[in-house]
Amino acid sequence: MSFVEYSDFIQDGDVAIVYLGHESMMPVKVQKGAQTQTRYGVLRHSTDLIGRRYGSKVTCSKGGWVHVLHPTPELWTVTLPHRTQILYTTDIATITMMLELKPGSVVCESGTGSGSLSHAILRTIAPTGHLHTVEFHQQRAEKVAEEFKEHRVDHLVTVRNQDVCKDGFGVTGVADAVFLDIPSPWEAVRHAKAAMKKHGGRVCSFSPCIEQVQRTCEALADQGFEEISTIEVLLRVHDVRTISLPVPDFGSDPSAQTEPDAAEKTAPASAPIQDTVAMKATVPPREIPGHTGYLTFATKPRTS
Amino acid sequence: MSFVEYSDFIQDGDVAIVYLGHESMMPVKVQKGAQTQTRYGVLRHSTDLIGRRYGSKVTCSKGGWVHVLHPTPELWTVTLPHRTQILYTTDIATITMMLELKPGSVVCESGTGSGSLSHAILRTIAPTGHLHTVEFHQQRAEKVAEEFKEHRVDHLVTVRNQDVCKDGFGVTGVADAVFLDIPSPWEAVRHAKAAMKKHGGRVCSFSPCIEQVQRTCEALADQGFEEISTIEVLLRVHDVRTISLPVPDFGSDPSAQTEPDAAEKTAPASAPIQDTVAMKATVPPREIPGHTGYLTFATKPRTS
Amino acid sequence: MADNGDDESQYRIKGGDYVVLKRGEIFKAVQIQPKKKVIFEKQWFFLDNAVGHLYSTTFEIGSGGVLQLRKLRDAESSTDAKEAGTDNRNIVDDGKSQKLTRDDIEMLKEQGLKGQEIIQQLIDNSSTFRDKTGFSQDKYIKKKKKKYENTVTILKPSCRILAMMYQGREPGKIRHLRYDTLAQMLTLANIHAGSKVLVFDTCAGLVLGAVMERMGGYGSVIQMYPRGEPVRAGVESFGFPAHFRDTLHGFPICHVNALLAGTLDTTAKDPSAGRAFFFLNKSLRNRVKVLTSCFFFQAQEKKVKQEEKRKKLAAAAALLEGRNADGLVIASQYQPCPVLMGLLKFLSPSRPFVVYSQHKEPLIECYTKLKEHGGTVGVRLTDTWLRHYQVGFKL
Amino acid sequence: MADNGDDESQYRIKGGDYVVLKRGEIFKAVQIQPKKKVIFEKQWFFLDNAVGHLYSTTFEIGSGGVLQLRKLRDAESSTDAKEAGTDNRNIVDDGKSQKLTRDDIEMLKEQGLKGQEIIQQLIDNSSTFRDKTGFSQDKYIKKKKKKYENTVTILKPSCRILAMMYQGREPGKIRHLRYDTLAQMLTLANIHAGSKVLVFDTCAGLVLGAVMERMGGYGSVIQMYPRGEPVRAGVESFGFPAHFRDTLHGFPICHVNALLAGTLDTTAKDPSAGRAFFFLNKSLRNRVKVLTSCFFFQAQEKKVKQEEKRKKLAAAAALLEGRNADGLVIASQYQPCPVLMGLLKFLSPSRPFVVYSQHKEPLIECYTKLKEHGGTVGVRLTDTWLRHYQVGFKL
Repeated sequence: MSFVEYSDFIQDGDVAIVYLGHESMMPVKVQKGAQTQTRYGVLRHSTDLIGRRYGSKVTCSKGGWVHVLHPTPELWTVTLPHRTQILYTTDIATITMMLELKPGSVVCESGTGSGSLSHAILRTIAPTGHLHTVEFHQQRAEKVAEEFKEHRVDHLVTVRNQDVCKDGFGVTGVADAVFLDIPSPWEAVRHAKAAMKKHGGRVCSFSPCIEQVQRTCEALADQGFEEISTIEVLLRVHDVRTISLPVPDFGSDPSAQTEPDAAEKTAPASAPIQDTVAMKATVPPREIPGHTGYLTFATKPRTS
Repeated sequence: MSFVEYSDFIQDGDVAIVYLGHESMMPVKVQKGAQTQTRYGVLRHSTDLIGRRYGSKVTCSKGGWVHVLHPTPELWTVTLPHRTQILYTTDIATITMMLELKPGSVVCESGTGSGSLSHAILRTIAPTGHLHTVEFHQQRAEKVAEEFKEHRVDHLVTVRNQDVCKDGFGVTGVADAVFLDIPSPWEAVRHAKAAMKKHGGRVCSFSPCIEQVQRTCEALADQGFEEISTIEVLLRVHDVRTISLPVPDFGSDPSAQTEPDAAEKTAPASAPIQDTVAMKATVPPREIPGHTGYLTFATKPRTS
Repeated sequence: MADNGDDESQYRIKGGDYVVLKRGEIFKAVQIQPKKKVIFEKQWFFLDNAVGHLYSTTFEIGSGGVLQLRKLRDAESSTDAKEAGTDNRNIVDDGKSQKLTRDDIEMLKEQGLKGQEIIQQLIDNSSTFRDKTGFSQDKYIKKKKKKYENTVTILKPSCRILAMMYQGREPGKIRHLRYDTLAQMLTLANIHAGSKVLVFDTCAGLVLGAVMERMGGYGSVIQMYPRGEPVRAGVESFGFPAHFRDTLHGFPICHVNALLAGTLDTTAKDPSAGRAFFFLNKSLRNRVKVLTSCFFFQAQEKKVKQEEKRKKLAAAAALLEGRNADGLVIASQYQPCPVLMGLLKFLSPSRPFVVYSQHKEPLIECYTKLKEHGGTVGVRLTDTWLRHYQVGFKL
Repeated sequence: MADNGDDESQYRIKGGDYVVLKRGEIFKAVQIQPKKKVIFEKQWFFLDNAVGHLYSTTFEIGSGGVLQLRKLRDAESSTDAKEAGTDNRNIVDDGKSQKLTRDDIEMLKEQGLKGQEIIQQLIDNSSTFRDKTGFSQDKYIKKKKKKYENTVTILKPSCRILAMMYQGREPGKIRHLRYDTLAQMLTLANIHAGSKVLVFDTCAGLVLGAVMERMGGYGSVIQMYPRGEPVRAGVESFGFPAHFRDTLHGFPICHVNALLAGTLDTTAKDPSAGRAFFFLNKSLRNRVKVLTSCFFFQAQEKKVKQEEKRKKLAAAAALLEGRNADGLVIASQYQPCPVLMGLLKFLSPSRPFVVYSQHKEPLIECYTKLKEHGGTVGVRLTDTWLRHYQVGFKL
């Protein structure tokens, strides 16, 4: 297992995703002899996990069963331990395409946060790209570096613990793309520019408030970035259900000629039968999906 | 006919809406002896319109037919002559509810523009409310006053041709609600406050750009307005169609045992028949519905 | 047109008024009743002290659930001038930054400290607050405020407020009808004073109330209701003046076919037996007596009320008989297609109608049927998308 | 890791390159061919002069359709310092404010004036421009610019650009797949280098190309295609290096059942007759000869090509036989349920798949079937909502 390469079988040292049920998953570090407690009982790693195929249905001690899934950046995003607000897959997918990431891309990112986006970037730029990620919070930088190792993607990433607004990304003229998720992205725009290739590239800044977006757009324009564009992407999940709709009873229709007996049968007068029709429908999200942030994209043109 | 009261029959002097087809309508001033040219031929007012019931299907000279509808503010919004950008029904409906308009409300509005919102306000505040509408463009102010007369709502409205930012609404302490659709709403906020009842009321400002919204929000907060909230409402029209989906052909299934004759019938080998399934579906709007503007609402608290 | 005479009485809270309690974004509709304990946001209090005050006044909940006028101060700026860090880099989220324990906080509450004061205590005892950025500080205060503040604002009800209240508190009761959708419906149905509007509302009566508000007591509203009694809880909450009631009529839809056939007998003693009566009348005359006498026993004690009901039904039937309604609004969990096709017959030509369903799929069916059936123009299936924007946070 | 050696050659436009033309928000994919007339936005020109220049260069279209390097100047600020009115109150829209007639403008064009110069002429001859507000002036310039400017920028193709191009130019060809949706699909299917991905794409090959871009020439992509030849126009436009082709395989879905049954004969001379052959082989042996000889005549002249095709089919079949694909992406106008159920069999356990349809209704069917069928977890029906924000307009 690695976050950039599939394996068929679970091995000692892997990180596996235990799927307990709809929207209920947990990551498990697979270790010989170890045990993991789930709501369906204990999972014994040596017997229940190691050597089995990813995707297997595994019976826990209490008789309940779980599925053990191969990790992906997307499963990691929904199961990772939060140390900060994180980016979710809807935004990540958009960022990946709009930054034109692909195998071989060199990317700079700050802040690393809980590493949700970092894993997705690494998946896309492997096996020949590199991620330079800058996190000013020391504890977080150390933790995420440890996770990169466990997920076997550490050869693709350099974690720096510094202040991107003051110290930049620690590299110059190498990046195809830069991503900013910091409180004052406008202070890092010149560093983003410096980190990028002479030929140019793409930059993205994520901010929850429109005021941050405005200052960032100004800084981007000042630094000569082009095609500055701000978007927001919201996800709607449609829950598929069988709905049951009562049918109105307008009373019997006197214009419809019926035999006395037939009428007696179809309308027993005292307790009208409540008819319903069933159909498949999607239940729209109860709330309009929540705002996460605005994504501002821009292109760095060629500089001499 | 009036824009605030239904009639059953078309009369001389009415404004009727001629419905030619889906999203194709035109307003017609009904006049004895007059004629209106449509793509289906001529409509003779005296014989084809006057005295007939609203909703009638009328045959034009070329043999095509149209429906003649009673005017409503909503039909007016989609047929009125544009002299400016106008507000559409989605925003108008939201404004009407969020300003808490109802019969008897006194409302101030600026600019009047082409009168799209004004008609909807008048419909809702009749028969006992009043609209004070301020338009700085003289030609427009005159034109809209003329239309109010034709639509028999002029007793409910006062049109003023002045600069709302400089001269205000021309009334003090009377309004339950104020609506602003001007380039610099923040300059009119103090006038809005002055026009409103001592007890308080609701205000709305419409602006296409977020920068305008910010300055307006600042001005509203400075003037002591409360519950300041900015929203945007977008309409999606779902086109209902019968769609036809081709069914994939994976080749015959050798595991399914068939008689030679039956096989020959169902699969004539050379030209595989393309099977399709049909179902009712809605075609989502091709483009994400367009941004019209942001609606900023606020409450004026009691002032002494 | 001027605010002459300053008739303040309409703005004052009176005993018996239907009002809406508000805290932050939370609303609750209640009636002002003497010594009636009200529970709102896990706190209980009495509304007696609110009587005589102006609507939109904010009160603090004192000990013993007594409302007191909130001291005038700007709630937003009351927390002492903040000292803010430039970023959150040094903040380690170890759960140890707050020195006050839960027990400490409970003690402060028992000492009678107000929400505002408790929040200040929390700030003073937070080891990280000063290091947080201004943005994080604001977020912190807002969060704590929500938890510890004990104020309540009393509002005059309106369609806007009640629609937002239902959406937040009991969306299931109003079939998940959002307020932006309700706004569209009222406008697209051209609801206005002086018209005759049919309403089929199983959304707690919210839609019915909204229609009545827009009609301002002019014209007539006929609630077409399925089985049993019409649902009108939502209408109560609007606190309409008494005369609005005269414009509201009810008609049980199980009589619709009889009415259309001209065989509805509103002289029947018990209109709720109308359907059975009519039906049996035609085809099972020998069973009629049994059934009507059966109904009769129940009806004895309610004779006066029944007579009133009969009159009301007759009045509603008279309004419907002309089949000349000006508007039709349907909002329910019922299959929309038959409801619409059944009630459309009562609408005048060239009049708008609007049908709401929580689900798109049954409306596709409805749309298709309308197109097949003919006789309507401008039919559209739409939804709206409402976005809130947080604007004005200064960096 | 550093940008060593400054290998500029990869950034230079070469003859034969697939490129994307851009003006404003309009894109068009073309190949650079000598003396080939290209039509873009109602103008024709030749791309020959672009060869050797760097990608992302903007050219002006000169007389005779010759591209010239645009003089360096800031396009945005090039219109003379504007004098703006404070509002539009004095502007009467009588259609008489522009003194230049259409003929005048045509004459200016013939005199060889550039777009920028024509716009300046229009401004100079507008009686109302100076009275317009800054906002209105900007709008005016933008509108005129769109109409009269004759520049074109040449871009290196990418998934982002091609997805936006198709969405704008030919949405029907890509089954109205929006770029934000494509972005979700590529991520949710965990497309990455080194994996084996099945693609069922009747969206002009755009999805196939996007998958290939994300795989960077590592691993294998098997295009599962219905009847006839696979659609790959979109793939061409990506202008992938030649070795990417080695990772792309095609397999006609009409062979799927045979493959699953182990009866697919890839040694047949003509694989496009494979289905008929196999089928008849089992049940109608007497007709086989007629049919195969019929195919044979056609096949004669294409013998070499057919042999190549046969080998390719065999290679694709070999990849599929293990039923161990790492990803499955379906994007087509076909009924998604049978396509998915048919191709799901080739996926390894614990691997993601994604199905796109323009319509929600067929996906409801698909979702329901998957739930009934079992064997999948985490199935969700979603769509995304993309909003653009105009930010940064200074008041």
